[in-house]
Amino acid sequence: MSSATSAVVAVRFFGSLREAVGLDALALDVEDACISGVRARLASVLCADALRALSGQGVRVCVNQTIIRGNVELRPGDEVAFLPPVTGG
Amino acid sequence: MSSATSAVVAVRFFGSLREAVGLDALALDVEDACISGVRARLASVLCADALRALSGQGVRVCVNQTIIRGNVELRPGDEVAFLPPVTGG
Amino acid sequence: MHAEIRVETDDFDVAGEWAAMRARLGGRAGAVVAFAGIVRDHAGTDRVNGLFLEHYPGMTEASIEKILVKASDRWELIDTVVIHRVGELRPRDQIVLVLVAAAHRGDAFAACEFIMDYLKTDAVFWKKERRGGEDAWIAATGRDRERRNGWETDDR
Amino acid sequence: MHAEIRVETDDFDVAGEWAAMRARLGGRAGAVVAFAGIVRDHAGTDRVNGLFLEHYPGMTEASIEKILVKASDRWELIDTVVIHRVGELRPRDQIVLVLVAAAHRGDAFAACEFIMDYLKTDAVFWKKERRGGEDAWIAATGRDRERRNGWETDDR
Repeated sequence: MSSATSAVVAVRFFGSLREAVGLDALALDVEDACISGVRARLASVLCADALRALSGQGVRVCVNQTIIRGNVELRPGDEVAFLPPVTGG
Repeated sequence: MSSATSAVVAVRFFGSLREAVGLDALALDVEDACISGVRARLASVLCADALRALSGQGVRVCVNQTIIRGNVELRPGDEVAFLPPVTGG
Repeated sequence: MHAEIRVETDDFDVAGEWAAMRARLGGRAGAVVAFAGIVRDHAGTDRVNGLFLEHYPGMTEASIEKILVKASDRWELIDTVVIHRVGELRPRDQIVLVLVAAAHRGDAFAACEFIMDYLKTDAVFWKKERRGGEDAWIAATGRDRERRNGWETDDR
Repeated sequence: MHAEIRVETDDFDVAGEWAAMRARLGGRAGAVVAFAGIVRDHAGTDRVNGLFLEHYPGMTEASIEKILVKASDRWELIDTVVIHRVGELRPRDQIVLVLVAAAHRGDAFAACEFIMDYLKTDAVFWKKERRGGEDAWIAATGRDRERRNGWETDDR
């Protein structure tokens, strides 16, 4: 599957990011099925403060519960999550 | 009270010493009311093996539950105990 | 090794968990160590009114499992249970339970403390503290990080 | 600090002791650590059929109290309970319970392990082990002494 393909992915936000975004999950139809595509799509729906929070220091991106670095391709049904630094238990 | 006074004291034996002596406690009328007097009196009633055990390495003598060193005077009703090295819990 | 991980909203029953572990143990186990964390009513001089704990179902359990694998690579363990609560918690509530059984007490103590130290830094939880009227998302403390990092160089 | 010491023939109830301690704790306590020692069915490769533990009523409790005083001089403790069984014990029987509550987990873990290490060497007990058909009075092990002596120079 090429990164130019569109896909519907689940996007989730946790902790302070969930509060900043005001949502805990949304289904997003991304034209460019990759992390950059998700960020671009989020830029069209979220406010500036929320976007700043998602790019904040220590924020990690997971695909299907695995932390990834940089841009990766996504498939339909993938779950993308934005995690602020964990507090621990 | 002088050490030449007689006294009835309780003598107790624990662990391997209790087994070596074959008794856990006895009331002993000692003429010379001190630890040496107790040992002398025990020598008249216990077998050689038991006496050897009471003088064995690491054996401690307590008076009224306090470990003592050397000879000390005793008063009527004092409790003298012979303790083998403790095992811990 | 039996290893059990649960992340739940409800309070846990230490007695029940302890009894269940004991029932699983054979004659090899010589030591059981249990740790329960309780929400304190103060953090330093600030009064704490409550906590809110959030987790990522699946990923949180996986992050705890990694900790248990690390512990069982390092010590001879027979049985481990980790129960962590999430949601709204108030002072005096139980928040976490770690149970470890081993043949020898040194292994059980070290593993239980290790698991707690890693839970405090590496487990996927987000914690919001309510101090007075203020709510704030908090971070793992420097002291927690030091404790965790101590294990990386320490061969106790 | 609440400190409780019991030397008893009967088995103890961990759940009951745990609940009683929790009921005593106020909002300062953040950590409870429990250690239970269990009689193992083997010592090295030898099968152990049982233990006989003897104590000196009064002196034994005093020797344990000294250990608790040492621990509470060293760490900030809120509550400590030590229950030690004596008499005939068989493999899988519980033999000792140490419960420690503190504001911080580091204190609770260290104190609980310290108390156990000192119980193993300094508490006034004599232990006879039944291995196979043989009964033998045993001594504190070199390893136990090393663990205890580690605390004398260690400032964990």
